Amino acid sequence: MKQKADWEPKLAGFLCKWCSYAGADLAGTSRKKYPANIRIIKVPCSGRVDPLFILKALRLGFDGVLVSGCHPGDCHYQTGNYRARRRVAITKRFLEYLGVKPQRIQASWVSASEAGKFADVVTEVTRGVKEVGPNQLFAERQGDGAKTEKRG
Amino acid sequence: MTTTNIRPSKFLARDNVYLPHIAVIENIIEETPGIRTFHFNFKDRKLQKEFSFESGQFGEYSIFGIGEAPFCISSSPTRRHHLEFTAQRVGRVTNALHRLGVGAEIGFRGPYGNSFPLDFLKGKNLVFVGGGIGLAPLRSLIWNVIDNRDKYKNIALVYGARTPNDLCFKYDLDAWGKDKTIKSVTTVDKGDKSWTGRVGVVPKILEEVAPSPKNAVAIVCGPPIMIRFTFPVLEKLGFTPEQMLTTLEKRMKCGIGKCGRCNIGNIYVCRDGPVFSYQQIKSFVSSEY
Amino acid sequence: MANKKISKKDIGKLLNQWGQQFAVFTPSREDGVAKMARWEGKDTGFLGWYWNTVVPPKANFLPPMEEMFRFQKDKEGYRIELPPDGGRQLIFGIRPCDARAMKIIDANFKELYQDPYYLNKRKSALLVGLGCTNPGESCFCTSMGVSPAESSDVDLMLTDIGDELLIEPVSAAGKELITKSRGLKAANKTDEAKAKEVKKASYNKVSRKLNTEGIADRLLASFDDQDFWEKVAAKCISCGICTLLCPTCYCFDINDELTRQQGTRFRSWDSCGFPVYTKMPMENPRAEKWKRVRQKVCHKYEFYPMSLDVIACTGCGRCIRLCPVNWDITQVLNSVPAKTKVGK
Amino acid sequence: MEQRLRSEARALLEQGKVDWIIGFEPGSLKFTTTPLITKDKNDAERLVINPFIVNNLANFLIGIKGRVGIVVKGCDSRSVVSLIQDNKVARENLVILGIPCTGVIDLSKVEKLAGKDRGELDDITREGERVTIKTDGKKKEFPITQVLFDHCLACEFPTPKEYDILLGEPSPPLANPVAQERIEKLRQLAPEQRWGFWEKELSRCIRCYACRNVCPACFCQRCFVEETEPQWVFPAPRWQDNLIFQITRNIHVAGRCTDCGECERACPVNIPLRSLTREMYDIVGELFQFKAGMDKDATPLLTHYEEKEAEEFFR
Repeated sequence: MKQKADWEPKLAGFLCKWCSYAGADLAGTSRKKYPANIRIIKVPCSGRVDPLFILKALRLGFDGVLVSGCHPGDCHYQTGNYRARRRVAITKRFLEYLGVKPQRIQASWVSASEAGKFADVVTEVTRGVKEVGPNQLFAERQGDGAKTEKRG
Repeated sequence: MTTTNIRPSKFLARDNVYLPHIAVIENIIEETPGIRTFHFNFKDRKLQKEFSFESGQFGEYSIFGIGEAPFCISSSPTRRHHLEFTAQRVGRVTNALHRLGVGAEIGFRGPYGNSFPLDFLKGKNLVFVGGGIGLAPLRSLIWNVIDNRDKYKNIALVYGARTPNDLCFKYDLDAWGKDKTIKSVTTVDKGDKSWTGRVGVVPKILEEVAPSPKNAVAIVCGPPIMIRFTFPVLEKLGFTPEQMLTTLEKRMKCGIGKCGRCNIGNIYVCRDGPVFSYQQIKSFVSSEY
Repeated sequence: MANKKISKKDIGKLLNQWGQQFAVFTPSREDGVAKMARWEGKDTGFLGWYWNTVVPPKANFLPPMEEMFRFQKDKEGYRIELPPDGGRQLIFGIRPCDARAMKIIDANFKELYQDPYYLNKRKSALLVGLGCTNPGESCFCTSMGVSPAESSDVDLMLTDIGDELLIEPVSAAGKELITKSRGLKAANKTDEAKAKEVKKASYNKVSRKLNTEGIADRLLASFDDQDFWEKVAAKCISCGICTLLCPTCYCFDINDELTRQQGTRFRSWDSCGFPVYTKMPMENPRAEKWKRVRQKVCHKYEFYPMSLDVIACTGCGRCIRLCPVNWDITQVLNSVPAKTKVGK
Repeated sequence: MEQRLRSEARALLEQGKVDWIIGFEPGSLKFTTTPLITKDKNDAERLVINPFIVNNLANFLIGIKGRVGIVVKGCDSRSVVSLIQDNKVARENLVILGIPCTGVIDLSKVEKLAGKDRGELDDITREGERVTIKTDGKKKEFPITQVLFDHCLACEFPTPKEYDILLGEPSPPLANPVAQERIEKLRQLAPEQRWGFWEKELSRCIRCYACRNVCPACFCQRCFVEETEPQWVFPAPRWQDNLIFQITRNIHVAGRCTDCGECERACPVNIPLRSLTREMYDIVGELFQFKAGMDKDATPLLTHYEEKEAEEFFR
């Protein structure tokens, strides 16, 4: 499958409503520039992000996934982000082993006041996903199975 | 098990028994917060005209992209302006169904299964016992009987739900309450401030109402727990197992006795039922009904 | 019609010939898993290793997942589109047990309503049987009225007589096929005698036995014997191996899928061993494992014969061989007590 | 060892110390054993210990009522410990009969060596580090490492971690690097090739769920694949959904999986599932120094955290 020149990646961003979501909001109101590639899904805590969310996003064709929560120690529910960290870590490592490119699964700590960091993160993640190209992971096989060059 | 009452549906789409006909929802009635009745007509006018069914039969309804689920046709074959079915919001398909509005298209296959044995009921006193949404199949038969009133003797109805808010078909209950030829009793498990009717579970109220078994047939439909407690009450009142009819609910997918899941012993509820006499149920190999 | 024969080294040529008219399937072993796969014109090695396929040939007629139709919505409303008809299949090397199994499930798909997906494939297909000369340890076909190297349920029956295969036409379609096939030699008396020997020897090799005498009655009598069924079910893990891979199990599920472009309705294999199989929103008549195990056993050996006059088992032995906990149907059925009905 | 097991099991039942014994008895096919779950003290005589005791019997602890005497190998004992960690069974309701394990024989490896189906073999005998395969009256000898399951070759803790009665002398770990070769090989591939590999393997899956049902770590009453609202995975065998099922299953059993290899053995279509489970086992070991089922008082992996860990995953 040939990549179109004007292709823009689509990212799913699971943002904690207590921090990163507010950070994104602030980035918007303070006119910080960041790529419009991210579709934001508000979650009550990064600990709410089930690895299935990440998989479902990839299955639906999102080119990358960002999970963003409060800095360690700042969780509104005390420990949600610590738990998220373990889950994200094993999910990311495991998917990389299966052949998902590391750029596709990203995580960050962004507080409500870090509008600049949010914009930087989205810019970085978008750039990374652009490098690895469109998500063809779950696309139907074209012809014989040997032609897998655009996957991963 | 008798299979005399079974005949295949005549209304196949393109000779493929699994293809649904397209139907349009024309009206939606909110029976209770979780139960709605849908009025529909086939998109194909010719089919709409020719379609026929009998009380007790069911259809497989498609919400395209979500799936199929079986519901009985809750309107009467004697009132053919449109067809009706009633569904409680309990799962994937019914959740999607409850999101649909008037004008939405659904799929319909059927009618499937056997039906209430009208010939057997003719000239008899009929005792309807219903609980919750279980009134839906009974309702088809009740209107059928009312529209052929002279062929049947006395009609009694004991209907109940958990609370006054859970009563379905209140408009029908009102109409039947006004009909002098019907003895209609409505009850709730738990009343509220405005409830002035009876309070108590259906089997208990049925025992109090104590319909006579003489030349009578009881037709029971409701949640399994109600059915299980109602049969013994009827037996106590003197009804024989042949005088008790019910319609069973099972998980069905194909609706035509192929996919296997509604199998009990050598019958498939979708194909050989859903209407059974208690006599038949007692002869089932399994008590898994 | 007289019998024919063909040299084993010419089988490839024969399959290529048939391949012009049919989609030919032969046993194939991919990563150690034998199944019927599309003949690709080369490998006839299966004649050497083939015991039986892990995935039964029912998969050619009732695929593990199959499109029923697709639908699209436009301003006129929903439009339903049927998938294109597949070509005619020729299944080469089907074992007599599996051929019988096809006949058994035909009954289900024909009864009352015709199942178009299954029957269209089935009616247009030819089955070329290959006698089993080396029945496995888990096979008990002879107890189920199947002979490992003889079959009346195929179109052609092949028997290994050394360097050659004897070809016996069984059905009219089979006769027609060999009339039209090139490169077949006429079989002589010696070949036929040899084949007879092979068939007899194969029959006698099947050592596992299942006592089917009065089996339906015994099951009926023990139906409510919960202790017995709980004991039988104790080690079952409720997986779907013995049902999904059973050549006579036909249960299926129906599900819709929606993508942005269109929707599709699929049907796929399902198993009465799964708790969700019968689960309704409010209750589940077979939530307990022993009830599901009982259903599986009784459906095959009691209910199916009650309605369709045939036991839904051909003794292929897959369920025994593949079971992760060695749950053995022959042991279970041989232990069903013959006592009077309890309770009810 | 077998005799001792029988007498211990009989005594436990006779003295009323347990209601159930879960062990192995001879199977109905050659070179097989089958789980024996019994209340009858006379059944104790049927118990066996041999190189074919494949099942992880911890799987049968879920849902059983009463006190249980359970026969475990090293890996199984860790599954039991893991179930205790998850409050699925109570330690005081168990009498653990530990087998110091020396590895279990993989019949598919034997078949490959012998060039014959298991049913056609006359005998398979193990003596120490050698195995003898007898067929057609001839004997062939091989080093035991050629016929043991991969997960046995990789085993670090063949002696049960937790037991009440140990039925022999502790056995040394095999930890044979051969067992990791296939995972190493996969790691060497480019991401696209790895994904292609799993696409191909999972295309065979028929969704029998034997991998899940045979797994003691998969104890959910209702599995996510059966959820319909929302429907996470399409309930039919298609490689995309099969793969999501396997990925999620592995995430769910992370920190519970003891590399017992039962999923791979149970798979009727030979999907190399252990190449998934073992990788996850190694990931949690590397990232969180966590090994499943080592200590019954430990907190389960995903309900625990350290303040400083895995920081490299977050920007």
